Amino acid sequence: MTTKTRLSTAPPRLAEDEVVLQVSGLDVDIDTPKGVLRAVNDVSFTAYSGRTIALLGESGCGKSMTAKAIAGLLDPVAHVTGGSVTLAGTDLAALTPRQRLKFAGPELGIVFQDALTALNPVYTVGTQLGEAFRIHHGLSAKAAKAKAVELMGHVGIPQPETRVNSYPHQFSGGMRQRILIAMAVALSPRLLIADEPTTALDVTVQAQIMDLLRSLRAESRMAIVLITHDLALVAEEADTVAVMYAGNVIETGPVREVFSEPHHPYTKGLLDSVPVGAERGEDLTSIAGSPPELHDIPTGCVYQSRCPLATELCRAERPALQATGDGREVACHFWKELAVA
Amino acid sequence: MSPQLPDPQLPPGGRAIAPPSTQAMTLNVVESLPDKKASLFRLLLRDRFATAAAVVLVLVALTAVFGPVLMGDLATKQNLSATNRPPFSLADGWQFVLGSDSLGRSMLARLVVATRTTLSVAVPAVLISLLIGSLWGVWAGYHRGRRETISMRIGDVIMSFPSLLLAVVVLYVFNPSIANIVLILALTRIPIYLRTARAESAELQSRTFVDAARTFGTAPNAIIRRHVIPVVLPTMLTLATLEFCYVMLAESSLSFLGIGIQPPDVSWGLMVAQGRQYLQTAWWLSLFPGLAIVITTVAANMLAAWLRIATDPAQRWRLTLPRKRFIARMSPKEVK
Amino acid sequence: MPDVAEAPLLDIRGLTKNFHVASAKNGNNVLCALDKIDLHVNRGETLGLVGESGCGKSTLARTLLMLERPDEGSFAFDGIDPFTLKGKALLAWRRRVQMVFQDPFASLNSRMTAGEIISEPWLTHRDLYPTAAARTARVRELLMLVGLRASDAGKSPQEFSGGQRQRIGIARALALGPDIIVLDEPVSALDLSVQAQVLNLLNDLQQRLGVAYIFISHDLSVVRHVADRVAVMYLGRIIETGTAEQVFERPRHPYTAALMSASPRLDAVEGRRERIVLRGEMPSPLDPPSGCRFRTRCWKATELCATTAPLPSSPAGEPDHLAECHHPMELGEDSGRLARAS
Amino acid sequence: MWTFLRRRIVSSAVPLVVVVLGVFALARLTGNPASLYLPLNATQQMRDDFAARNGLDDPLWIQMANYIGGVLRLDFGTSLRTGEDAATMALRAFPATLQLAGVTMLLAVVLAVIVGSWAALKPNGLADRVSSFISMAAASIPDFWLAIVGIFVFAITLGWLPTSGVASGASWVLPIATLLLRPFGVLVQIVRGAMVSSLSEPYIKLARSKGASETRVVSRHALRNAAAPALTVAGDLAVGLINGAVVVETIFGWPGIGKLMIDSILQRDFAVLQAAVLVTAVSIFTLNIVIDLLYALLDARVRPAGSMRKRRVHVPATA
Amino acid sequence: NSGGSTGGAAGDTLRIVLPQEPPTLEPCEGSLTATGIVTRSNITEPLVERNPTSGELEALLATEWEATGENQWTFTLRDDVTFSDGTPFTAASAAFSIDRAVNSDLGCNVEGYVFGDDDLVATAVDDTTLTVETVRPDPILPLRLSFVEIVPESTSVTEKVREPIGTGPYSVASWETGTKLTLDRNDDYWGDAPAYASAEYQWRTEGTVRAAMLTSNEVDVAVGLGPDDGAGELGVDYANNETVALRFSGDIAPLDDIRVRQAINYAIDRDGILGSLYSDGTNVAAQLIPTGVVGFNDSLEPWEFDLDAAKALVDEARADGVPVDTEITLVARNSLFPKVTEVSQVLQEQLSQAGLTVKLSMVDTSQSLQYQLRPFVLDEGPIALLVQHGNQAGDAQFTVDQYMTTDGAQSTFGTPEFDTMLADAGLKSGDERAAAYEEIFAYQNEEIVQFATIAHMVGQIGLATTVDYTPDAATGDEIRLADFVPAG
Ligand SMILES: Nc1ncnc2c1ncn2[C@@H]1O[C@H](COP(=O)(O)OP(=O)(O)OP(=O)(O)O)[C@@H](O)[C@H]1O
Ligand SMILES: Nc1ncnc2c1ncn2[C@@H]1O[C@H](COP(=O)(O)OP(=O)(O)OP(=O)(O)O)[C@@H](O)[C@H]1O
Ligand SMILES: [Mg+2]
Ligand SMILES: [Mg+2]
Ligand code: NI
Repeated sequence: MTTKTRLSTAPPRLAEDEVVLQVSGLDVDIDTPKGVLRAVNDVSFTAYSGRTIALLGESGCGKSMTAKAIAGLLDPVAHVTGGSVTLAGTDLAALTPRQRLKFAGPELGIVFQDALTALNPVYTVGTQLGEAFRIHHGLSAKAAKAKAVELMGHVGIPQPETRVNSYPHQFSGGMRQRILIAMAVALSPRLLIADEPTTALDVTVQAQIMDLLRSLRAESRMAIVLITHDLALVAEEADTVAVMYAGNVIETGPVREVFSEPHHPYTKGLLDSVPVGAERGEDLTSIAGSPPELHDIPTGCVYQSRCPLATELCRAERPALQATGDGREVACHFWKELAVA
Repeated sequence: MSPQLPDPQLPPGGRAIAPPSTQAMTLNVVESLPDKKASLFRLLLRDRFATAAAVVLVLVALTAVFGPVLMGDLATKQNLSATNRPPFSLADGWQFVLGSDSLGRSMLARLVVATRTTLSVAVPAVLISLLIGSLWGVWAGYHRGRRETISMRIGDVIMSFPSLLLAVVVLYVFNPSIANIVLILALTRIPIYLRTARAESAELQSRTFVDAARTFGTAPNAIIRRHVIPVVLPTMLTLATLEFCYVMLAESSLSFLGIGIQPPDVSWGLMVAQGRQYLQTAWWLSLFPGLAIVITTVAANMLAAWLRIATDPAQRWRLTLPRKRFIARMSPKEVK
Repeated sequence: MPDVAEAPLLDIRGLTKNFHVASAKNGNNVLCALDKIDLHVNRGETLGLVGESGCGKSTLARTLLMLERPDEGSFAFDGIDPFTLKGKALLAWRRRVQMVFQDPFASLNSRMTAGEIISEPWLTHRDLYPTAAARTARVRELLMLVGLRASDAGKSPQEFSGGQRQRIGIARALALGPDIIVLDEPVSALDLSVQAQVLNLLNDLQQRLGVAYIFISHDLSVVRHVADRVAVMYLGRIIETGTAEQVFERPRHPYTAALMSASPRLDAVEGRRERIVLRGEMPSPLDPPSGCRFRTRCWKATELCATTAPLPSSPAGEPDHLAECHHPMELGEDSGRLARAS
Repeated sequence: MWTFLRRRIVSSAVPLVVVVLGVFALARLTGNPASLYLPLNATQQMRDDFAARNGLDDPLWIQMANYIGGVLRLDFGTSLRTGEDAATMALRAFPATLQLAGVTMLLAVVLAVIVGSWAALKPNGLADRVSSFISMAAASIPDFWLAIVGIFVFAITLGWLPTSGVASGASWVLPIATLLLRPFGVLVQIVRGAMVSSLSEPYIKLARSKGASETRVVSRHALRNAAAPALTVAGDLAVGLINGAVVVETIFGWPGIGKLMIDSILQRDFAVLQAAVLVTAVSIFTLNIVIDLLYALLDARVRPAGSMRKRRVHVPATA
Repeated sequence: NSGGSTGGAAGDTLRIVLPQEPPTLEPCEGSLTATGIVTRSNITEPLVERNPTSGELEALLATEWEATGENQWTFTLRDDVTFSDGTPFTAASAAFSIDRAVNSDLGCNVEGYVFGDDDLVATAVDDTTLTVETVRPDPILPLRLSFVEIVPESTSVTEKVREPIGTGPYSVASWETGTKLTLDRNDDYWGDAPAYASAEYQWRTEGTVRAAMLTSNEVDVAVGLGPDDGAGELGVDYANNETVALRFSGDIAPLDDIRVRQAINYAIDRDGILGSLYSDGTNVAAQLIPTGVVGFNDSLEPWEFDLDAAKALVDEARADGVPVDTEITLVARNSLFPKVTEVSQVLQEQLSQAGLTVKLSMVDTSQSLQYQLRPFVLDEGPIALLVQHGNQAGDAQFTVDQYMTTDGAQSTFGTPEFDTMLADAGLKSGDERAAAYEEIFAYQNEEIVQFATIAHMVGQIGLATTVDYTPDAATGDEIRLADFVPAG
């Protein structure tokens, strides 16, 4: 058994920042034909109002699973088996389904990873955008549509008055993605979870969307959990970062510090893989090997099979997250050695 | 915990693409084949309802194959002094445990013998229309365009054709043999499969993985075989079980109108049709064959439903969970 | 660098592809997804193709694979127009040109295992690996090449994450040993480390076997890294081509410049930088602007742009650096020298 | 939309002609009606006269040409049996069938949607198993048996309903209940299957993320997407009712077109049969077109002009 | 227990359910059961009428009739009769009606069934006197004319009429095709006014449903019930003139051998069939006509059930080279009479036990006519056709002309001697006539054996307790509304 640890030291923040989301020791299991997998293991992090926390990690490491677990929208095969999620002081696990409905929207907005197919094909985007207002504010269809027009304007869709009556298939991928973001922020939630909100978009549109999120965050002091593969985006947008590996958080801390001086060998490997600077034809640095299969996670450190520093200790004992100062934490036995290396 | 295979390491440079040894892998694949079938069977055993359904169907099939031999001529042996004996009495011997009919024949023996007739009408009829309709529909949907339009209109024609007329014509011009009844039922049900298969196939042919197959130069027929049919098949099978039920009922309606299976042949449908006159005096004459139809249909449908899930990799998980937990899991409202 | 004197492997001339769709507001129902594309790819080189979403990149890729029939124009692969091929010759051609599809979720048949997916091309090209054992062995190799496990051969696609699926697609494209692979966003779903592995693999194959790539991506830093030459598309047209260095260092079309500046940078932690944020949405391809297609979003647009479509032109000394613009960017103008090492 | 409609109607014309001519030719295969209508010891002369009077002595293709010519002049021939105008008879019988089929399908759809959605909420759950079992059992009971049992139970034993006839509203109950079972059973399976798929689509999750209640998720988001396959199958079932409510019409003395058709088949009353088939075929083609239009109404994606039915047919996934 | 029924009208409306809707009410189709049961003696009337019980002819529209020449009959008609449309009934209308039914091109069913191929000459001598001349002497012409319903001269001669005008006690009030037919009392009727002001007909194909309608008090009369239909106490049995028999295609081997035909007769367990399938009134038949018909032979005994004799005969025939193993097709028409399927199956089984190969074929009406009527189907091998014959006229000639002459419409073979016997008998009258026909039936059983007669059937009519009516032999074909009176 590993011990569950909390983020003991909060990252540096402004006085008015308050904790919006507190995830502690979250475990998510998946039922599969081969048995039960632990997709998310003992994950803890905190999101503050007006700040962005980025979740980073190899594909398949459980980022989306964490996000869905927080939103309470896991697939039927997956289920939360441990830990707690506290949103604005309320333990979400303690809520009845009915109470929980009240949270979805006004408190918590989420942009799904498979966003491009997530719009209901048979309703106009206006109807879908207005739905949140109808549900939570009891607006009339007409008023909700007016709100929808306003929102579409916010996310930069031209001629929103006419486009509200269009169906999702009549929009380009980028526009659909923006509509989904608009939907997630419609009620100015306290927390926005954005799972790869811009993967499908080219950089110019991506820039527009990030601008939008930034202004929303500033206006309504929203907390953002940003999930992405794009280190550059993290660097530009996030305040803190949590790096995940095979279902575990292995390093957290302020973006600038983590990126400039990673404490975990995986983080370091990830940063080294950035294709910047390598000349054409030259090989990029990558981390050798592949992550462990989820049904076959070794005892000890999850990263041991790929870690250049791995020793017997790593095989025997899984390192817990430990504070390394300045609001940073890392789960590695040899983070000090890494800094030296 | 399974022993971990040696990781194929891609060195940082990625240069060493030397193919690793292949022995271990070959073994692995050979192993996994029988595994697949065995696991399907094991999956079946895990689902109590599906297992029960399978058992019922196997019993029905066995009855159809061996029953008539076992019963000898008991099913046609009339005894005018022992007509309409009520069921559940052993006073007249085991043959009459389900009672006797209006000509004093053993209900049990007749039910058993009717199983074969019924199945030899329903099964070929369903199979023929399934085969023709699905292949035709898949072909039309894959190629689209004119071939599709013409096929659909032909389907419309068959559908709006009064099948009774067809029945009367065929049975009149030829004769009401089992083969002809099969022919009519098969012919008139083709459009159902045609329409369904076409719709699915038309949608599938625009999928990216079909495009991918095209880029290898795969011939349309091979694509249909490899990519379209496996996806369409479970749907068609489910449809076929609904149709199985329909065909049995249609056969009994033909009997009701006097143009179905002809005595002394006997089918469940015919038994229900003829027993209806005795509903007030001898309810068992029509109730037992009716029950046989219902039970067979329900079992076939349950098994098809199960098969549909079991062969769909995206759904299979539903079958692999322990039941109690599974039900708890299904709640969409679930939070934790 | 490839031998310039040699005839290009792929030569696209005036390729046009229209889609017929439900009528738009102006009654036009012809969507011009590709508008007279001229482009070439040399042997063993990588052509990067970038552009806004919906500008026609995938359509171009699909047309090159003969999944769409062009309305006008033609392309020659090794001097042959594949649309004239039939039977054996067509099969042989198919073997030489392969594609990795953009959507890793849709391009794999969920009812097949990874192994079956990768070995599927050999069912058509039976001569390649005639025995089951040979196929199995090769599947293993390919899986390991793209950084998956040999044991993954028996899994079905939904047991993989998005990135892993993308790699199965790449392994499948490699199965026939093609001369050119069209890669449609092959790494967008991958994390950096895996992305690096895949890019290295592609690079390595190119080095050893001389495979050419058309590499479609919106991640400019990746394109910068892999491409020899880059083509920038906007609304169905190639608006700028040139070597990677020319396009990235000295973009001439304002759109290219905006693209470069919008790309996020790892060094941004140091502080926000200026960037050109384009206003407005991409115009509808059903109703493209007159004259220069970019003029509705261009900060340099003039009367001229609205009336006359610009012709490709190249600056002195860089004859291959073509751009379609009346007012090309000058050197030193704020284009943000992007995607370069800090 | 109008182009689509026009094209569909035009493309239905040829099949319609094929149906009618097919019926025409097939009917004549069933033998000469003369002996049914002539005295028992009719002479050859009388038979010839009969054939000449009813145009049965020409070669088949001339008979067909004459018939088509007649149809174009709105002359559908005269019934051998009753001496009435065939078209009048068909048109008189059709509304009865249409009402019966209409009410039955409406009820079947509504009930199936309720039960099917309910079952789909927890696939493999108890409700699902039970409803699946019941609906399949319902769909596999022979209708004539059910009809007679229904009469015994509800008309004779309980005395709640009239046995048959069209006298009052109450006499609708038994025929409809009898006809209802199969469409209901099949549709439950279809709706449930489509709802299970629909409920696992990403847009359901999106709706939940907006705080939509379970009712809203099911009724607004899942159901509308599940409607297309249900519509397809409902169409097929309705076709079955229009063409084949024979048994129920026979038992309950419902003066519908199914009964008319079977009577005219058995009585070799060709003109009436042809007129009846023409009426049902036209209504079936119309039904198919209406269904196509409904698709477009339900789902904007299939709205493009001229496109054929695009949606997939989901056939049930039960477990 | 009267849910949904129109109970309130029960007092003055007689509600009847028939097995099928009359296709038309055309009077000249009166010999079709479906039509005649409504039309005859209700809407229209003939000149004379046969009393089904006594067999005597009774006056109706004609008061007197006599043979006034070798080939001529003269009728004296009533002068106080008007049609329901107000036109008076005269000899001219009678002549018109005879002409219309017998001589026209309408193809009326009575034409062939009742009258041979020869035309009649009907002449109105004055308003109340009618003469009818035949080509050949016809001793039973008045009986034949009892099938001709009288219609006014305004009736079309080129088309059949659906709703006729007649002189009967009722006239058509409304006909909702497919649903119900209502007749109203004809207030100008010349005879006694019937008890019910109106009659309402409905029709249901299923016997069980008809019985159910009766028991649930939706109708007062249910026609054509079977023994198991469930009418219970309300079902009244009556001998209905119908005789069931097997008719052999005696011109096709092996049925062309009399021993085989006799063997079949021996093989049938008539008592067993009737005992297990039918109610008590049904009688084993020894001839094609039931008692009460002129020519019925009292002394004929039914064939014994003697399987050994049957087998012996078959073996004997086989020994003589008769192909007794040829498959014989037993053809039966669906719903010819109640439990026809059961009877057919029993017959098939019993014939097989005699050592014959028998296939059963159930066919629809149109198909069965191919087997039943000349020209017969030739290429289907030996055929044993299950027929039901009802002699509505009460004279054996109607039976034998059809079923026994060499070229009779429903007869497969005969012999020249037999034909002569038949022709002679037809010319006789009175007791001589009866004796001649009795002889004929005995002869057929001994020398011809075209038939294996099985049973004289009983019909069942369901009567509500509120209705008083005594069915007679004609009830299956003709239900006289005037005979119904409210019970008690
Ligand atoms: N239905 C499932 N059955 C089995 N395993 C699953 C299922 N869904 C997800 N997983 C596994 O759960 C793990 C976590 O998945 P998740 O989607 O959270 O990854 P991710 O970090 O979002 O990856 P990516 O960046 O590729 O989106 C993956 O390894 C995946 O294989
Ligand atoms: N089958 C089709 N029918 C109609 N229009 C189409 C079709 N396929 C593509 N288009 C249109 O053609 C244009 C180009 O599409 P394409 O998929 O090539 O874009 P892309 O450059 O690949 O975009 P992305 O980066 O989002 O993948 C788009 O406007 C698209 O809507
Ligand atoms: Mg993810
Ligand atoms: Mg694309
Ligand atoms: Ni633990």
